[in-house]
Amino acid sequence: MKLNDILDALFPAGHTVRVANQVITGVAQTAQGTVAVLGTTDAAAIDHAMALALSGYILDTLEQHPGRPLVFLVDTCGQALSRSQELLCLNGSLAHLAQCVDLARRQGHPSLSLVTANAVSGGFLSFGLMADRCYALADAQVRVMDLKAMARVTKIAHERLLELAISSPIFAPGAENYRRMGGIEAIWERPSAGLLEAALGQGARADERTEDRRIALGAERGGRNLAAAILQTVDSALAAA
Amino acid sequence: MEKLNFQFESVPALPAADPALCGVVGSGNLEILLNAGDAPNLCVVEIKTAARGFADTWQAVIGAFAAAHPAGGTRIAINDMGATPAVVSLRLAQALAEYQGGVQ
Amino acid sequence: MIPSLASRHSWFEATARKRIAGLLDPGSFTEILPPAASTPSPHLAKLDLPGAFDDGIVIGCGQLEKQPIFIAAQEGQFIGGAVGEIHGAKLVGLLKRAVREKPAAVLLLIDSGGVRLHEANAGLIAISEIMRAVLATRAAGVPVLALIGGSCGAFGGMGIVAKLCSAILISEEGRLALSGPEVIETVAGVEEFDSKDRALVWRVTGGKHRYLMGDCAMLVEDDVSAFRAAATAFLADWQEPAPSVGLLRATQRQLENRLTAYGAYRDGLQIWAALGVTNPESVPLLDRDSLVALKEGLPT
Amino acid sequence: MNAPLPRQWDSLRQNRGRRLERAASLGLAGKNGKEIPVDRIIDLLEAVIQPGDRVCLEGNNQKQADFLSESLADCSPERINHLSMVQSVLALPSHVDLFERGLANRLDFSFSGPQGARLAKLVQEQRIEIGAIHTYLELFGRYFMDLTPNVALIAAQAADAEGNLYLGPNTEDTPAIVEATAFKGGIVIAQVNERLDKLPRVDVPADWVDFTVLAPKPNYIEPLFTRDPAQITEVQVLMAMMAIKGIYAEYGVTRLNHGIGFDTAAIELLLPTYAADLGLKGKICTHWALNPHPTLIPAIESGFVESVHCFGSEVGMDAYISARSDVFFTGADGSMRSNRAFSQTAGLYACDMFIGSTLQMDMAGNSSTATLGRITGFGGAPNMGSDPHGRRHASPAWLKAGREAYGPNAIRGRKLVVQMVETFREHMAPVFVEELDAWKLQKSMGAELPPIMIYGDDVSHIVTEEGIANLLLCRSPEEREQAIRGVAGFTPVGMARDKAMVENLRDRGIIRRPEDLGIDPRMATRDLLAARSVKDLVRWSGGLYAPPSRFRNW
Repeated sequence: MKLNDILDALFPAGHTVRVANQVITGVAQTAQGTVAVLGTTDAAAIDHAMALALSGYILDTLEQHPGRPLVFLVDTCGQALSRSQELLCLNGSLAHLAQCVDLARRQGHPSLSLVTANAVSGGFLSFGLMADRCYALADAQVRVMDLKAMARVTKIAHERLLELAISSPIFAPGAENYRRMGGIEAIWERPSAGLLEAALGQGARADERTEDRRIALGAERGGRNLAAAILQTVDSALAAA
Repeated sequence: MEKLNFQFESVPALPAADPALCGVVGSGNLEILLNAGDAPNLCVVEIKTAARGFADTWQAVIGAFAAAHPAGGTRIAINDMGATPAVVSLRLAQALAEYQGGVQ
Repeated sequence: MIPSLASRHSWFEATARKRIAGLLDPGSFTEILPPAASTPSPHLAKLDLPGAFDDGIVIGCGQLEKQPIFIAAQEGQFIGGAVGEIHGAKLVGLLKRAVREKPAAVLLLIDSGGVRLHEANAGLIAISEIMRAVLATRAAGVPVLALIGGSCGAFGGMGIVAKLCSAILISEEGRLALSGPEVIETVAGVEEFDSKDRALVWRVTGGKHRYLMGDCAMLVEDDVSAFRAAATAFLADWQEPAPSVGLLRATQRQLENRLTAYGAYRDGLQIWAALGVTNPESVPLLDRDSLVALKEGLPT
Repeated sequence: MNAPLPRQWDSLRQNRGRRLERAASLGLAGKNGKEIPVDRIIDLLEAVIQPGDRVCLEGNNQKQADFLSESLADCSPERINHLSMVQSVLALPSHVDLFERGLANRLDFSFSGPQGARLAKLVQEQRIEIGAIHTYLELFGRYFMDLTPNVALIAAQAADAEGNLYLGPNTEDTPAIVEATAFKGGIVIAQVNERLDKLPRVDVPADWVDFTVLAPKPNYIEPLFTRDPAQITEVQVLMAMMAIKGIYAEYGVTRLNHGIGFDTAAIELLLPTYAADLGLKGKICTHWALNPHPTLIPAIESGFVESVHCFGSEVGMDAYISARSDVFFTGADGSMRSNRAFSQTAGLYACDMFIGSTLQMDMAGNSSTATLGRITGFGGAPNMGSDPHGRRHASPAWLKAGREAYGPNAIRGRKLVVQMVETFREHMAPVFVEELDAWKLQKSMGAELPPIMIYGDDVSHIVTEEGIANLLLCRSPEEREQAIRGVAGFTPVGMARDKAMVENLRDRGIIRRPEDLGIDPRMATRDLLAARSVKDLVRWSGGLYAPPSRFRNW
């Protein structure tokens, strides 16, 4: 699906968005008022410049439009793979971006992200998964690594991984697996203004925004059962510094 | 992975309050967790190992350990990533010594 | 023999448990979820792999120079210190507790390649949870320090987590980056990054480079007691700032300037020369003290 | 009766003259410094090498005449074929290419390393005929007997305008090769890394050299003797403690050679710590035939070591060696002079002990590094790991071993030949076996002998994590077998031991366990190592040691 079609479907009331170097920045109109729209497109491999463009736009919004909701559109194949990027500490720029999204939350900007096509590892971590809630379109690809590459790295046969992928959501690519594990709030059949407005409305509850509920959600949905119990045990363990 | 269970008769170890852990699960290494067991003359062992087909070797290595050391009244849990018998024997000795507070 | 060499206790070589034991005040550490109370990851068992009782991370409470401290140490020898479901949840749980109990600091002894592929989805989500939890802890006024100097360094998601901490203390042996050189080599070719050229790997990702560039606050000798001294010294001078747009603006400007100035370079040698180091080739062989002195003498 | 035809007594010289004329007719007279343009090297080789020639291609476990090897492999098989190669090592892909491309069909060598599998395949396809797998000294010896090269292709560091050669610290095999070739009508061609007006020293005089060519890049040198202390295990530390206390101290071993590997590296790194604590400084390990192992630096710096003569150099050690000229053999120019033939001779005759590792050992103590599907060979271990019956000078270690082996009235001593192995290698492959793979390999190679590295009757001691077996004290083949089984741990052959007999051997001190030596295995930690990383070695060297990039983590 083309970016403009997605934008038209999400924001029928209008949007002014600019795409430069695969980075989306702009605003759109919704029932809740003006929202900032930002993200990446065409399976961007996030590099320093992209991360800084996004974080700069977030900081502008924080300074100029207190409280304005942030809507992230996620289409990233991960991080840029190059020596010059690593030389300047790419993880640092991604961390800076994540920190800006986090600060927005603390300063009362509701945020949500929508995976429109691809969401992979570092790129996904730096903003998509930092939003209050993350949604994904039904045909979106969400993963850390494809199974063939995973087979190579883990030295487990590809066939065996394919077989296990059916019964276990724990490592196999797919938005639905992430939903069951609490990482993705919900899957949308298609981009829809109604779903977006409902999601933005939900985001108004402040307590839910500051509290990361994904572990509890993963347990409720039966996709991630161990983490919640661990969290509980750690919380109640008798230990004092 | 293969799961193995053994038990050996052994002279009772000095009972200890705390379990002891030795080693790390890494290539050619293993971790050994030594807990207090139920029967004072038995050393009960549960092994999970990445290397299949060495049950006889495990039995011999731990049997020799239980014969040479007071390891009765213990429960030993092992997670192994292909440690050689030399490493296994060394870790067992280290774990038992730590369990008994340095006494071998 | 050289006594200083005999008595060193290498951080690089030590296990997670030995690092904690040497870092905190003797006998002060209490482990949360100790091995005897834990079960190895069932996800690994499904893939026919033995797990570790602690799932490759030791967490708990203790004291550093009598100050109450929360601490977590990843075990690099166990599947590259990678983050799986249990591993991640232990770290998230510790950080959540820190928000409530407000110890003097949380120390993260990072030694990790990032997400554990065997439980990749859980690992990725867990890293995201750790990222938010680190920032929540800092927002609660509790400093979070990353200590990096293990054989796996801090890569992938844990590289991002490290950069979210209040500060990073790193040894020369430590590495900090996003993608591992092997991954870049596999995807982009050996000409882009020869992962077997270890001197190059360290010039791009190693502790000295990160320290010279200001990505890490302190460069520490590869020694457990040196890390202890560094963490103590850092915390004595540190007041955790409240998160603010002003701080992030300053970082934004700094990162943008840096990208403009050095974005085209491909080797630490080029950047060090541009930073004003007169003899960049000598940097990899300088000892820790000389390098710190060199940085202090650089034009700013 | 017809008078016999007059025999021509200088055919080699005349033949040599014709080869040089052929080269000259192509404009390859090698006038200035005997220099040949690099782009004419194939013309030169095709002019001076004849079908059926015996060609020595220099190369060993470190220095390689790699450019000449690649150039020879690029020659036309129509012009050059049926070559009989004599070379220490078959290590480079181009070495095997010679046979695959039909230039050569016979090989006499010492060992093959990484090309072992390709070599085995060629042998099975009968595309290569192996004369023999030699030890270094044997092969060098045959250069002067029946395997004298017609053409030698060698590697040198530098040539001057006259064609004199400087070989640098990695002198290695060159003197032996050049001497044999140049004085028996052969042709010597050298690839050089640089041309200098004035050489630091002359290692090969110009009139022993016919042609020099400036190689496009410096000849490859493998950092073969660099062992990262970070990879030494606790079990290796334990075995090193046993070796030091149970053998080095017991016999007062002062003159020795160490094989390559982490087992012996552990011993080197325990000298300044564990051995020093035992009061052994000055009493053991003073004189060595050894490559400059970086792991020996702490022992040298601690004053354990008086002298080291080297087979070759080691990458990154040159500045350190130059600065320690009391210890190493160095020229007036300051750089080291190595010489494999002389160091091997020292290892064979002048050492009291050899200690090394192996991949397999049988119940007679025969050991081999040959495994199925790979032809590897031996290098120098069999020379050093054998008891030379020609030795006549005495030393305390040699005499003590001789009395243990032959009784109190022995008329000769005995070299200590020690094999040090963990009972299992990685992936749980047992080192101790009923039958060596070498026997199967012999069949598949159609060889006359199995490739045994060290013969059992040369072995004096075996060290494993389970203990030390002193084979000198065994009085029958049965005792020997049980002594070996008695330290073979939990390998199948170890578990098949006769327990009563093993206990008897232990009572007699033939088998000694760690506790018999007063060693607690739990004390065997890496903390005992004088250096635990390559960086520690750099520190010990005062910054003089410059490890290759791949060994650095800084």
